[in-house]
Parts: sequence; C-alpha cells; structure tokens
Amino acid sequence: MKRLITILAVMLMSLAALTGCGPKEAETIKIGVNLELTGEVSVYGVPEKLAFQLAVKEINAKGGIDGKQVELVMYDNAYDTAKAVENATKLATVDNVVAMLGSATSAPTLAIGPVAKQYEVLAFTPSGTNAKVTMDGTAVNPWVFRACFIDPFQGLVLANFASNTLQAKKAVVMGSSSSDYAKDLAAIFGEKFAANGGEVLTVEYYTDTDTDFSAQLTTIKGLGEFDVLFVADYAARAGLIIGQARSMGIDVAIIGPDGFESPDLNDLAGGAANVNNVYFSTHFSTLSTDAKVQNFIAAYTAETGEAPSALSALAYDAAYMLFAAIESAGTDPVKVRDALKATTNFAGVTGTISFDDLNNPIKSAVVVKLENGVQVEATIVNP
Amino acid sequence: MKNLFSKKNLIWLGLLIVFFFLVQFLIDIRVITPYYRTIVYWVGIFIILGVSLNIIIGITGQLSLGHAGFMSIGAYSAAIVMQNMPDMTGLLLGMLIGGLVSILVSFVVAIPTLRLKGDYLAIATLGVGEIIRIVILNLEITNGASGISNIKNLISWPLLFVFVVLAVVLSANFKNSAIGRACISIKEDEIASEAMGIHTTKYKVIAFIFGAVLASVAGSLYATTYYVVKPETFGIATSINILIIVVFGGMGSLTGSVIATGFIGIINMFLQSFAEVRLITYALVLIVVMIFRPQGLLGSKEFGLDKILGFKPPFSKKLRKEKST
Amino acid sequence: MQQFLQQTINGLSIGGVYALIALGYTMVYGIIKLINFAHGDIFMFGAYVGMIAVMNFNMPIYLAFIIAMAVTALFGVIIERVAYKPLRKSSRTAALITAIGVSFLIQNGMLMIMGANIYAFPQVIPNRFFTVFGLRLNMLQLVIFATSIALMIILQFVVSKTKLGRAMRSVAVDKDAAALMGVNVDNVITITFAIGSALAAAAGIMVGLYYIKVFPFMGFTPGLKAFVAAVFGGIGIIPGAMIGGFAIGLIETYVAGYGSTLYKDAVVFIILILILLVKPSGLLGKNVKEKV
Amino acid sequence: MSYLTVEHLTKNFGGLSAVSNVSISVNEGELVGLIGPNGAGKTTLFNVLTGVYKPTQGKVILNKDGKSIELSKLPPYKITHQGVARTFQNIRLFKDLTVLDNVKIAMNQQAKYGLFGALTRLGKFYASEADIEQRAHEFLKKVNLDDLAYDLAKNLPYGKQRQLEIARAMATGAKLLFLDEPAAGMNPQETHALTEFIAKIRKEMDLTIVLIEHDMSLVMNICERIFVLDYGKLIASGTADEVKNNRKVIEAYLGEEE
Repeated sequence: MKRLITILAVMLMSLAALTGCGPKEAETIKIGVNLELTGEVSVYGVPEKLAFQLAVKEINAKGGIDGKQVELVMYDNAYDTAKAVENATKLATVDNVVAMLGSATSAPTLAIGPVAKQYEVLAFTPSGTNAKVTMDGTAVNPWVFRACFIDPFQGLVLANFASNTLQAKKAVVMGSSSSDYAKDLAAIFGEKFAANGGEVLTVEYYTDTDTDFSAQLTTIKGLGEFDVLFVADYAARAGLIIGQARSMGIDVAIIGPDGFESPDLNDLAGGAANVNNVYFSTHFSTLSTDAKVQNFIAAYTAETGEAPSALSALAYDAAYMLFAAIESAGTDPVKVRDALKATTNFAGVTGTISFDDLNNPIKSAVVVKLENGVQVEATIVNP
Repeated sequence: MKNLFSKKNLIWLGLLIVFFFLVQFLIDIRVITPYYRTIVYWVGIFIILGVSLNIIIGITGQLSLGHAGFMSIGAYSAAIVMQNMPDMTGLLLGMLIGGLVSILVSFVVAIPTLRLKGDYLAIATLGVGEIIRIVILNLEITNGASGISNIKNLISWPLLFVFVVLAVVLSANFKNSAIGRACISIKEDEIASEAMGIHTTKYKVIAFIFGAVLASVAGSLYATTYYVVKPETFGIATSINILIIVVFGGMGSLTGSVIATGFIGIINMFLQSFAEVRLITYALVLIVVMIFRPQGLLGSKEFGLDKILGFKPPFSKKLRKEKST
Repeated sequence: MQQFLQQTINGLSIGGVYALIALGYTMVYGIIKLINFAHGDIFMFGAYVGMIAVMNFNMPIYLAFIIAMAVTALFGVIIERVAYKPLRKSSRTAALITAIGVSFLIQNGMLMIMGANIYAFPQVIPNRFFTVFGLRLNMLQLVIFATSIALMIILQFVVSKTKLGRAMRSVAVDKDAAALMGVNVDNVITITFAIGSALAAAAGIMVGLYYIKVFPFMGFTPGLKAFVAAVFGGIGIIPGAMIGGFAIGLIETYVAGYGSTLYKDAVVFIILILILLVKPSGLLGKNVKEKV
Repeated sequence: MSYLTVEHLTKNFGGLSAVSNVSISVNEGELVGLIGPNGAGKTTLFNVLTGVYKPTQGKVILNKDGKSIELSKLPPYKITHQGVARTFQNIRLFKDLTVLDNVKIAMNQQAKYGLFGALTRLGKFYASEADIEQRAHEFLKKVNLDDLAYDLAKNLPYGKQRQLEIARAMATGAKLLFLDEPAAGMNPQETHALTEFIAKIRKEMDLTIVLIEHDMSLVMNICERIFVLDYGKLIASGTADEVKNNRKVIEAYLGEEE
C-alpha cells in the first residue's frame, strides 16, 4: 500500500510540475492536430496526418512562415469523442496552439467544435462532411471550418449526374447503416433523383463489418431492370460491392461518392477488370493537368510511397489554407480565424476555394469515370 | 455509535468535504487546468462505471460484457431530453428517464440470461450489449449512426463529485448489507447459497439492475461532458475498458476500482503521445494481472479507515488477522 | 423461388466460413472448456500470413496455405503456452478475461505492425462462375463449402478413431485421470491448439481469397458469429460446429434478404441467447448438470 | 402423520434410475441414518429432498405446525425457508469469507430491511444489522467457534470446517438437518468429537437429523433408525441391530454369497 501511495504522490507531483510551465514566447508556430490515428477509423486519419506532415515539411524547407518554423502538435483521438475533447482542450489550453487541424471524420469533429468555441481556437477539419459539424445548434459555429464539401452537396451532384449525364430513370441505392455519411448521401440523392423525374427502387442497407453483400445484391437483382446503382460508401466496402455485383451479373453503371477514391478499390473489387462503368464524385482528379495537382501527387508519392487519396488532398489544402491565414494574420488565434474566414479563391489541389456563411467551402465537384480501374474521364459538375 | 452519525462516517464526511474544496480550490487557482479537468471528469465517470460493474462481476460473480449498453441508455436519454431542455433540469430528467429505462431493460434481460453460468453468461451479455447498440443505431429518436451532437455541456466539479460520491457510497452500502452478503455468497458458491435459503436469482437480478442503473447515470454524465453521443462509443471495446478497471482494481473491491480508475486516467494522460502502445498495454495488463495477480490490485479487500484509525470492524468483511493464504 | 434458392446458396457459402472458424472454437472448448475469445483474431493472423506469403514472397497458393497453417499453428501454441497454460487451474472467468486480453493484444499488435490499412488479398485463383438452373455459383463458394465439410469429416475421424483422438477425449473428460493413465496432457492440449489455429489459418486464407479484404479487425465479427454457431450446434461437438455454421449463415442471409438487414446481427445474438436458454448444450449436445 | 414423509420417490437420469420408488418417514426429533454402498443413490435422494433435483415421480411432504407442505414442489431456497437445511459431501463453505460471515449469510432471512434500507441505511438497518451480528456471535459461541469468528473459512482445520458447515446449516433456523457424510475424511478422534457435537446440538436445539455416513461406528452409535439403500431401492430399515443382521444388507455390502 505504501508503495502505491508513493507512486501516486510522485505522479501528482509531476503533474503539478507539468502545469507549472506557462506559455513561453513561441519560437515556432504550433499547430494542433487531433486525428484518428489508431483503431479502425485510422484509415482516414493516417493519410491526413501524412499530408499535414508533407505540407509542414515543405513550408519549413521554404523558411517557414514569417521566418518561423511550423511545428505540429499531434494527438490521437482513436475515433473516441471523449479523447477528442481531451485532446482539443489540451491543444487549446496547454499547448497554446495557433489553430487546430482535424478530425478526419465527423463524430470527433462534432465533439471538438464546442471546445474550439469555448477556448476560441479554430478547428479546421479536412473531411468532416456531416452538415452539423460547422453548426452550433441552428447558428454557425464561428470556430469550425472544413475543407470538403458537405454530404448534401455530393448527393445533389450525383443525382444530377445520374439523371443528366447517364440519363438514368431507375436507381438502386446501397449504403452502410452504421455510417451517417451513407445515410445522408442516400437521403439527399433519393430526393434529388426523384425531383429530376427518376425513381429509386430500393435502399438496401448493410453494416460496416459486412464483407458479404450477396443477400442484398440478390434482392436487388430480383427487382427487375434498373439503370444505375448508387453505392454510398467508402472503398473498403464499395470495392467489394462492385466486385460482387459484377460477379452476380449486375452490369449497370455504379456511381459513388468521394469515398470510392482509394488505391485499393480495384483490388477489393477482385481486379481492375471488374471496375468498368464506375463513376464517382470527388474533390480532385489525378487526371488534372494543373501543375499544383501534379506536384502534390509527385511529392506525396515520393514522401509516403503511396498515391494520394482525396483525404490527403483535402488535408494538404487545409494545411496550406491555414498557413496562408497565419501568414497574413500572425499567431493570434482570433486573428487567424478571421483571416481564414476571409479566404477567397484559394487555389488548392482540390479546386478554388472560398468559404460560405456556414464555413463550408464553395467549390465545384469532379465526377471521374473509371474503365478497367483507371481514371479515363473527369467532368466538373456544379450542382 | 451504530448509526448514520458514527465517528467513522463523520470522519469520512469530513475527508470528503476537505477533498472537495481542495480540488475546487486547485481548479479556481488554475493548478488544475481545463485540460486536467477533462481528465478528472473522465476518471469520475469511469469510477461510477467501474464500481457499478464491480457490483455485478466482483461482488455477485456474474461476468457481464455488455455494460456499455446500459451506459448508452443513460447517455442517449440525457442527450434526447436535453435537445429540448438544455439545462440542469433536462439533465436530471434525462438521467431519471435513463435510469427507469435501464431498470426495465436490465430486468427483461436479467431474468432469462442470469440463469446462465460463467462464460455462457458472459457471451450472452455481450450479445445483449450488441443488441442494444444495434437498436440505437436503427432508431429514429436516437438519430441512427450520426448520433446526437451539440449536447449542452453542464458538467462541473461539484456535479461530478456529487454523483461519484453518491454512486460509491450507495455501492458500498449495497455491499455491506444483507443483500450484499447474499450476492457475495452467490459468487462464492451458488449451490451452497441456495441451500442457505438465498433466492439466488432474485439477488442476481437486483445486483444486475443496480449496476445497470449506475452505468446509465454515468452515461448521462458522459453525454453532458463530451457534447456528442454516437453508437460506436458504446460498443464492446468500452465494455472491456470498464472490465479492465474492475480486474485491475480487484474483483469485489470498490475502493480498488476507484484507485484503478485514477491510475488508468493518469496512465492515459502520459501515454497520450503513444497511442498505439496504450491499447497494447491494456491488453497486456489484462493478461498479466489474470496470470500473476488474478485478484487484482486490492483483491476483494477494501482500502478503508478501519485499519488506519484502528476501528473495530463494523462488519466482518475486514479481517482482524489474516492467516497464511 | 429462384431467388430463395440463390439466397440459400449465399447463406451456405457464408455459413461455410463460420463453420470453418467454429471448428477451431469447438475443438478447444471441447478439450479444455475455454472459450478462446482470440480465435477470430488467430483467423485474422492466418489471413495476414497467407497474404504476405503470396504478395511479398510470390509463393504459389498451396504453399501459402501450408506456410500460413504452420506459422499460425505455432502462433496458437505460443498463445496457449504463455497466456492460457498458467491459468489452467484458475476459474473459467479468469481464463475468459485472459482470452479477451489476448484478442485485444493480437488485434492491436497487428494494427501497430501492419497499420489499419485494408489490404486486398491477391486474387491468385481466377474466380469462375457457373450458371446452373439460372442460379449463379462461383468456384470459391464451392471450394469453401467443400473444404469445410472435408475438414469436418477428417477432424471427426481424428477425434473418434485415432490414438490422438482418444487422448484428446480422455483429457476432455478428466485431465488428472488422463495424466495418470499416461496421457501427456500438455502435449494433447498443445496439439489441439495447433490444429485449431491451423484450421483458422485455412479459413483466413479462404476468406481472403473470397472476400478479398484483409484488415486487423476482420476476425472479430466472424469470430463472434462462429462462436454463436458453435454454441448453436453444441459446443465441443464437431458436427455441431458444422451444422451451427450453416444454420447461422442461412439465418443471417434470409434475414438480410427478406427481413431487415439492419437487424441481421441482432437476430444472430437473439438466437444465441434463446439457444442458451432453451438448450444450452446446443442442438446436438446432451444436458449436463453440475454435480452437487 | 410423521414429520417428514417420502412417498414413492423416483428420480431418473436419462434411462438410469438413481432412486426408485423409495418411501421413508422420519418422526420429529429423530436421528436417522441413511447408508448403502457407493452409488446406491444416497446423495441423489438428498438432492431431491432439498430441492436440487425435482423428483421424476413421488412426493416429499413436511408436516409442520399442523400443516403439510409438499417440499418436492419448492425450489431449494424455499425448502430452506421451511426449516430444512443441509450440508454437502464435499464441503461447500463460502471459503473466502470469515466464519462469522458464513453464519450471517445463513441468517440473511432475519434482516428486517429491504433494498432501500440497505442503500440509505435509514429505518431499521443499523438495529437489524446489530441484531444479526449479535445473534451470529451467540450462535458461534454455542457451537464453540466464536474464537475463530474472524478467520477465513478456508483457513480452518478440516474438522472445524465440517463443524462450521453444520453450524451454518443450523443458523438458517432449520429444525430438520440433512448431513451428507459429515465424518468423511476424519480420523477417529475427529469422528468422535463430531459424534458428540451432533448429539449435543440435537438435544440443545430440538433438531431432527438425517445423515448419510460410511463410518459405521458413527451410524451405529448415534442413529436411532437406519435406512439402507442399494441400487436406488430401499432394501432395509430398522434399528442398528436389525439392520446389521438383515440378509439383504449383508449381501449388498459383501456381494451375494452362495
């Protein structure tokens, strides 16, 4: 027992010692990062971490911002809202960061938002697509920004694309019941597609842990003819669905959201040969001839050994938008927030970006066509 | 002497009051910064969860792996009520509703499943936890996979303190009563217990419901501390995190759970930057504790005042002497 | 009707996977009464080993099977020796908690080593389709189905007809008595874990080939469902694991196809609880009451 | 009407008949023995009498205060509430609890407060707890175990554990005790002490006792009547001398002789 008390006492003392250090004059510019780095969801967090690190490395190589080096203070929230709140509190009050990047998914970002507001340090999520992320009840949360378009926007884009470009009349929707991403997309797509004069025959749900979709696909096949299959999910499951649908003889066009974009899509679909007549909306296309995009792809690939995904592109843009804001406003968190809010026509790899009243980016989407697993065509679509 | 205002109770009360104001003072002078406060909140909430699971596992001997399910009932009740009443009344009302729903659900679950023994019970309760999660995932009122966000933050040190003390004191009273003795006898030997005239099913159900209600209260506090509730938060991983607290602190030792939670809270803080190591450490702790010290940190003993102040044991839980074990 | 038959085929092919994993569960439980909670993760481990053998060492698939089964068997034996053996005399609750710890350790260990990335298992066997009476069948489905039945028959033969099997059964009935009769109890348990883990590895590779996706948490859900399958059929009984696996696969598919997919997993757990209540010893099991 | 009546009791396990068509009656205040070779069904009969197993056929009736209660319809804990308690062949004490707690648990029915009282400690909680504590100590004094009250049950010497188990059964307020091989594993001195102990408590507390025993000296010494089971059937009953000379009993124990 005595030993235990000693240990506890030592810990308490070191705790007190830690609190002793107040904010020092910053020699570096500290930017907080609050991401899903472990657990299942780390597939979304890790590419963003790599993109942030790439951006920081690049800016520091160019001499930093106003001569100061940029330093990332990175914490893992493991997709746990409690951890996300703890991390955000620590970044804002202990590390005294200028601004916070993250999280990659919506749920932790929803928990970070109120903390950002309370301590007046902005939180910038590259890819939290849930519409509520930048909201505080019915009003906007002035301290939360995002770099991606929101779920409703993508739903609209895809519905229009299906009706107008593919001339589809009947659609079938599939999505994960355990993801709000899928549910929101499916709902908006359904509304818009119907408004365009189309008909959604059914919405089939499955869970995140499923790997076998044959039951749902068999049901779908039994519904008769349809023109397009909308799979509202990430590549991890969408790839499998594409492969299993093709093997069951469902060969209509398959469309999907930005989640489709992944180097693994073809493999998961059982080979590039299965990935034909597949379209997805996204933030940027590797087909783009823009030098910025090509440089990013080259740098990211050289740095990480992997091709960048939409998530890493968004994270990369978020980092640079933040750098620009810091450059123009200095390191005062409130001024940085104002500067970020005022961003207009920022030329990033995912498009030209400004913010609307709800701190969502105004930009167009790209719909990419895959043939034999390769991007063959990119269409810019405005809703 | 044997009443509510016994010397021992008064000393406890005094210590609690001192502790409360000490922490409040440290918060006021910002030695406990907002960040440490979030750690304190986590520890407080998980103390309630640990103690409540300990009632079921450590005291009654019924291995339950679905505790997070009951936590989610409280969390969602508070979240839903506070959508319309974002104030203290809303929180307390949500807590109350959560408690009632938990009683109902745990009763329905307990009657059939508690007939099962040991590992079968464990798997069945794991199933129950998953069923609760799946139901929440698919209900309209719980907002499905998105969960509920923008929950009013009402947590504060006094609020947390009141509920943690309440939960621990009630649990200790539970343990040190005829009901607690009946539960312990079930853990020791169910057949002998039944032969001693103890209605084992009844007491198992009581313990299960009691634990479920406390978990639900902890869930309500969770909701108001962390702004967001979503179904994944209350999966099997959380149930196992709570189990780790119970195992680490000692099965049957309420004070063990309290100390273990504090300990884990501090470890979490230090391992913040070593996220991957953290989960592996927990898994190892679980295995190593089971192999080398299956009774946990304190075993079934309590860390109490009796020994320190030399009181005569009020109930014979405390040993006058311990012979070779 | 056609659709119903197609769903039945779908169900049997998922069921085959559950059955393969359940075989390992049931063997270990049959011998030492331990719910090896980590069995699903051993299955995941096997899938990774097989994948690495094919992807990084360019081995032919049959060699990958052999390597993965051997490595995973060894892995299972190490787990048994390090984590479970010291607990053989402890309560079953303690053993179960340890098994949960082992499960978390394997998952997170794999996560640390290989990352959370989803890997695609190389498609080295071209997946062919047949259409029979308008039903689409696929090669791998048939392979999984056939393998699980073949393995079940082999195992049943080993346990009921060989010397090793006799030793296993004697250990299952009474470890101490078996030891007195000259059975090396430790070896028998080790071999049981080795076989169970090798089976899991085989299942892992087949799932890799069929479902492609390989990731650190892939073992958890199938592991749980395989456990339900084992209990359904009568845990400890080899043909029971088989029947349970197919039954759970079919039920799940019918619920997904005709009811609500949303509650598919909930239905599996409800079945588990019902089975435990109505006939805890499972479909093929005999009721045993605690000796007073 | 006798105190305990067993009517045509049969208990089958699968196809096996462990107890078949046994009828026994025990009078109030009697001390009877139940003997028979290994596997004769003695413990099974005890398990049916105390509700652990439900009989396949037949009834067990307890006549108490002019009322007859059908024990075979009650679960074990309710049978205990009727003043019937037992010990086990392989001691089943609450090993990690103290001697005092073992007795207190047996006295649990005497607690005069419910869940609310337990949680808030309002009402009769303190009074009732003090009362139970005091009575438990008194009880332990009576059975000469009070000096060990705070020892863990598992740390008691073997003989004392047996004694504690009997004491614990009595502490439930039982008037009818079933003792399953109380002298198993004891040396002659311990057996002797136990014999005296049983005789003493029986007199002091007005108990009716049924015991299973292999130690013939104990059975023959203190049992007033003896029942003999073999292959689940009652083959003889009577006083020690009568049973000793019964041919069927000799055959059952020694095997059939030509």
